[in-house]
Amino acid sequence: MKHSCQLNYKLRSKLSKLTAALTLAGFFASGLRAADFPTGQVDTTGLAVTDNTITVGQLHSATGTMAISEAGSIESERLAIDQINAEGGILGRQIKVIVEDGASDWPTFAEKSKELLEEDHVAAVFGCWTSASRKAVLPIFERDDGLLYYPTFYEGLEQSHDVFYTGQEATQQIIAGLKWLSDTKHCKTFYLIGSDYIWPRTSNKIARKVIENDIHGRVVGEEYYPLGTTDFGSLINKIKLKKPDAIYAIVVGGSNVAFYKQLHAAGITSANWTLLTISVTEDEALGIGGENLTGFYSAMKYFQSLDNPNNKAFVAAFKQKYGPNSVIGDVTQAAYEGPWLWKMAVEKAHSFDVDKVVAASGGIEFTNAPEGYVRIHDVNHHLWSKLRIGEWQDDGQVKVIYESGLIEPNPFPKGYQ
Amino acid sequence: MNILYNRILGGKTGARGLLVMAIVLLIGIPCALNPFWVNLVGKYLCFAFTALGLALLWGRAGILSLGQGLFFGLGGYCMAMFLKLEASDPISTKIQSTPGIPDFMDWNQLKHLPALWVPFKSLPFSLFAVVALPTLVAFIVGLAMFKRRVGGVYFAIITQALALIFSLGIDGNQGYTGGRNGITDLKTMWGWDIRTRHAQYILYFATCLLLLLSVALLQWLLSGKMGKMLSAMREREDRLRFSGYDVSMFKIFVFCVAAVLSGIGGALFVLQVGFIAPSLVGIVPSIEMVIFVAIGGRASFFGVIYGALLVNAGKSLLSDAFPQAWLFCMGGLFIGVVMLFPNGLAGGWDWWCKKAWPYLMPAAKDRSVKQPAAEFAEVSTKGQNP
Amino acid sequence: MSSNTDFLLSIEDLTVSFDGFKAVDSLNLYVDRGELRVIIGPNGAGKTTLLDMICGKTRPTDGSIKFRNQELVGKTEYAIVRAGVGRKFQTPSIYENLTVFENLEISYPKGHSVLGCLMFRRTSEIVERVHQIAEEISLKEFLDLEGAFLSHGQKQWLEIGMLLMQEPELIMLDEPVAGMSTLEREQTAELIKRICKDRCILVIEHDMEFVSRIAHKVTVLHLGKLLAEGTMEEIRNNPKVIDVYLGH
Amino acid sequence: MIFGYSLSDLWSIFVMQSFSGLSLFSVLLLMALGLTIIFGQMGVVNLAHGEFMAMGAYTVYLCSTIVQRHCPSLTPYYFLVAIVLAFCVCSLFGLLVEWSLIRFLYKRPLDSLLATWGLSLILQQSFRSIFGAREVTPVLPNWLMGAFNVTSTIQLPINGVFVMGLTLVLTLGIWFFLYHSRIGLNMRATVENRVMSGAAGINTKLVDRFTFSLGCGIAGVAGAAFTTIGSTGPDSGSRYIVDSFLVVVFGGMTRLVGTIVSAFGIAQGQSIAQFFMEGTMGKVMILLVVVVILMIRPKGLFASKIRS
Repeated sequence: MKHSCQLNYKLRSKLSKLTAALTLAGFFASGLRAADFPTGQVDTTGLAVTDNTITVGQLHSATGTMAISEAGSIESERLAIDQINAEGGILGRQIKVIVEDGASDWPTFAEKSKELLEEDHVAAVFGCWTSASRKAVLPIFERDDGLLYYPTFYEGLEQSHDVFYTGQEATQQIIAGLKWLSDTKHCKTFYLIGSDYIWPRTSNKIARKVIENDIHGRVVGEEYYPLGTTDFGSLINKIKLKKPDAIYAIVVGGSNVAFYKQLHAAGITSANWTLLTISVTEDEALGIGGENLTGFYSAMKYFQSLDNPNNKAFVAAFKQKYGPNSVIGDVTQAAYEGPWLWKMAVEKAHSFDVDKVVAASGGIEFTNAPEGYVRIHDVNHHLWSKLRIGEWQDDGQVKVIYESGLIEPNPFPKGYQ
Repeated sequence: MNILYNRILGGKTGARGLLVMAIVLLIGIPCALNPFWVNLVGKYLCFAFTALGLALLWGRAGILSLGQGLFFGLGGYCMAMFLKLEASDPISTKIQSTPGIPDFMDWNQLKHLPALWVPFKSLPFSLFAVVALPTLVAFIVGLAMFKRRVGGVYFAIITQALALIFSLGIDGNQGYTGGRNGITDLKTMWGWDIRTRHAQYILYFATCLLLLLSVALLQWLLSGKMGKMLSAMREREDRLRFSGYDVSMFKIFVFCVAAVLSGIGGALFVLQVGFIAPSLVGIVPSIEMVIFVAIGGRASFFGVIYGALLVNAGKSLLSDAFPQAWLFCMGGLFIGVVMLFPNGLAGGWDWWCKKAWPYLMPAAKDRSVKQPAAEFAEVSTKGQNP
Repeated sequence: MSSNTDFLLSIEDLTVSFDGFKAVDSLNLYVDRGELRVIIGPNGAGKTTLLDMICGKTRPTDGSIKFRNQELVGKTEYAIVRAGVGRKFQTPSIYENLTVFENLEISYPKGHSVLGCLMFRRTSEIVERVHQIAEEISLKEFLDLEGAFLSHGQKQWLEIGMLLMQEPELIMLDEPVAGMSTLEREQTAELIKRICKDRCILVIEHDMEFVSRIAHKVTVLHLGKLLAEGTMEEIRNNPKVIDVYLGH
Repeated sequence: MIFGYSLSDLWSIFVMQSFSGLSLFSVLLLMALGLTIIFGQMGVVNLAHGEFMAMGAYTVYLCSTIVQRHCPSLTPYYFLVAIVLAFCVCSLFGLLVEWSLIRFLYKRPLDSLLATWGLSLILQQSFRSIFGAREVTPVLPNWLMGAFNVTSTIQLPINGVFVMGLTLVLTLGIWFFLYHSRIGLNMRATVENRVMSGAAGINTKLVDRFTFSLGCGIAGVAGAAFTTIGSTGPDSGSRYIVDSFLVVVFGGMTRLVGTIVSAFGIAQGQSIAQFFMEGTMGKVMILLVVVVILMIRPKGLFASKIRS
């Protein structure tokens, strides 16, 4: 069935080549009608495109341990897609979504991504959250020439023809934050703590270089705990013994709550300690409880409390769709950007073909982003974005107290590896 | 010839089972399903190797191991290390600060290939290790446990702890093992691209053939005295000991065979799926492997293979349609099979052949009395009780 | 520790304690070749524990057990069996899923290692021996029957037959006639007398009538200690024994 | 001055480190208590033990939510009631599970292990469907927060002290119950000799049911207590289970004192290892040591020698 469709597309493609070439040039990025973009022309690689619809995939964990973290991304991607559809879709086509569940299990992610690309021929996939799941699907996207929009801030050290990274890579999130600590809080000694997997480890490695080479400070301890650890007694004692100027924490998942609760109980509070984390968003704060975080700092590109019109509209739309109590964290916002960035690239390329979309993506600007303004890097598929430091309040929201300029993404930082 | 027929093919019923399975796997599935699903079935069949080992270990010898993921992982990692080294040639890794070593080592600031990895540059060594390493580990563990008569629940829990230690150990040494992400992005084996559709078909058929071969091998193992030995061991271990048998050596042997099968399954998994990660070797996958066996019928070699296929296919299909329902379904299956159908699918088939079919079709009675699925009937679970 | 003797089995100073409780207390016992010795005693006298120690199931706290002047203490069960000691358990312990033939075959002292087991072939020699033993234990007609379908008495015989397959020099029988009918008891007594010819047999039994029928010599245990030893007649008249058995 | 630290610094670290060891000890013991009772008394391996703990924790969360919504003034007091409630809920559910599932599997310990694993999957998914995938924390009374400032440098977290106290009370209670009460006597008699106890007029089925539900109830209390330390998610249970089992197996499975000693050993070992090493490797080390010891002494530290 699919094969015959493909032939049909090709035939039509030839017939309409001339007229299309003449009419395409004058179009703007809105109010596009499907009839002006014959299916055979916008899709030459057998994607699931019809005259009225375009199918994309969404691949997150709806079940399992990661479901808690990925729920926000699922919601915001849906929101973006619904908004795009309400505006008339992409190239006059409504977006249809095939939702797959990765079930927090990397092999399942691989299996489902294969299904999306080889069975469903989706034009783009919005999904993955953990590095491990991205690593598991990456070879499949590269082999089948799929297109993935990945929302999470992550360790960097990756750049693929088939992936766009809408979250920050490590240097964007780390360097400015540490410099801020050194400049305004005068911190010179640091204690680095992480959950034991690649993102915290790589991030801490970059942090160590920044601390030692750029701000001429000292790392007095570096520790990793298995994911899911709930006992941090020994660690807290070591911190008290070493008395660092700042604690730099990249603890994730279920450990997070235990970690901050125990810090609080052991008397490590913002009254006499400085703590900066790059792993606590508003989502996590909900579980940890504002009182355990008060006065600590998070370094992110986005906070729900950002004060700009784009964000106000976004937060309002999100709450309208998912209830007034829902919170929005950094990754949720980054996931929201995925479908929009894809839409802009497709409309620039006048095609859904992955190679053409990728080629058109470099330099695309998203001025309506909730975080303000982002631009896709000309080469490396990451986003130019700002870094903000937020101070946690009792209610689980932050007060933004620092904002950097636009930072160039640099997934393979020289001198920081 | 007769010996071949009776001992390797397992007599009439065994031969028939093998034939049916061969037709289903080698002809039925590749013809009926599209390449995507054939590849998926290939993946399921890798778990069937572990299930086969468990059928021997648990079904036939009465030893339940909740840590078979450990051996699956050992085999898988041996294979993956070779493939990763081949994928990390200096040209394709020139972007790294140390080209020529696997990417995750570079991220972890390793400057040289660790000594542990060096032998895995050789394919023959890696293939040898796929078999030898699980055997060695199973032998050591078995020696320590069975010689001291650790069994039953203790053995189950200690093997579970071993699987946990193994997956934690991999997690904690990511410079050497790839950590939580596992070893990914595997491309070629001796220059042969394992990712092409063509290669996946070849791997699928290789997996099927190896699996059928393993079944035949197990049938040969159990056709002679060994089969009676294991049945006797499950029932009256003490008696056997006082008949002059060193029972622990038999347990170690069976444990090693199960480990090797798991290891082979792991290696084939890596070839077909293209990566391995600690999440495939920990507690949860290990216990999932037990459910394949419980559902298939713990003592039946054919049953457990069908069990592995069905449960995995069910998981793939159900988790698409109702992501929330899968865990309910899995839990229900566990309880239902254990409580109501301790002999699983194979038990049901046996019941059908022995009772239902002759009852419904009196005319067929004469034939069916002679040919009940003896490989299912041979072992009942009543001997499981200590 | 102890000197070599002419006895087939010599037990000296044997003691075992469980958390301070001495189940067997410095026991000395000597058994000759060709002898049929019966051990009696009230419940808890340590009879079964004694057998457990001889066959290696329980490790003694102290003392020595010599079989053909070979120390058995510290050896594993299978090594003791291979040295020539066979044991029947209190409750019949046969492989119910296997046929009588297979039950006997598996007890044949060949193919006991993993490799041997895989290479094992059913030779005519083995078949002949199985038939001969089956004859002996009157189960010849039942060779193809699964163990589970045998009567209680037949199971007991089968287990004795399994011991005989091993050709042990010392056979230990724990209550061989428990639960048997009178007729079966008589048959069992004959069987035991027959097989006693070229080996030595230790029997634990409560049934005095049966004991007097088979015993060459009787040993009485009480609270883990040796109370008396002698012929059935001597034991019957021993005041200490009468006291123990009737005194309560 | 040693390594640049003053003696008083080192002293306070020593005190706090001992405290965190003790606090981990009480956590492990609390996890293992219910399991020991069920395993030691009945020989049933309850792999859903962790989920019973989660159930206790969710009970507290539910209480907290209700109190917050309807009468926030009760916040300081509700927690104690919630613990009792957690015990009741879990033991009732345990009763149900025993009646519908476990009692058929007493003679098949490996099968009961699998069935309870199945149960744990179902419970996990139920938690997820009812409470959502997000981890939750109840609003705790203020008196549970913060720390005792013993000296200016030594701070002992109140929640740790609370868990310790609860563990002590519970352990003493169980000990008293098992060794100085009529039901406890019946329970022990049933373990020793089921047939004899039955003959002596003990309703062994009832004893089993009671034992199982008691064990589950204790798991519920443990779960409730852990809400003061960490958060509760649908899969919290699976995080606890391996630790609990190692403690129980290491302790020899059947005796209370064995479980206590083994919890103490593992807790101190882990806490010291994690002080001197990195967290992950400390954990792996202690697991390895436990498994190696188990291979040398497979029946655990405190297996009683019995006449077979």
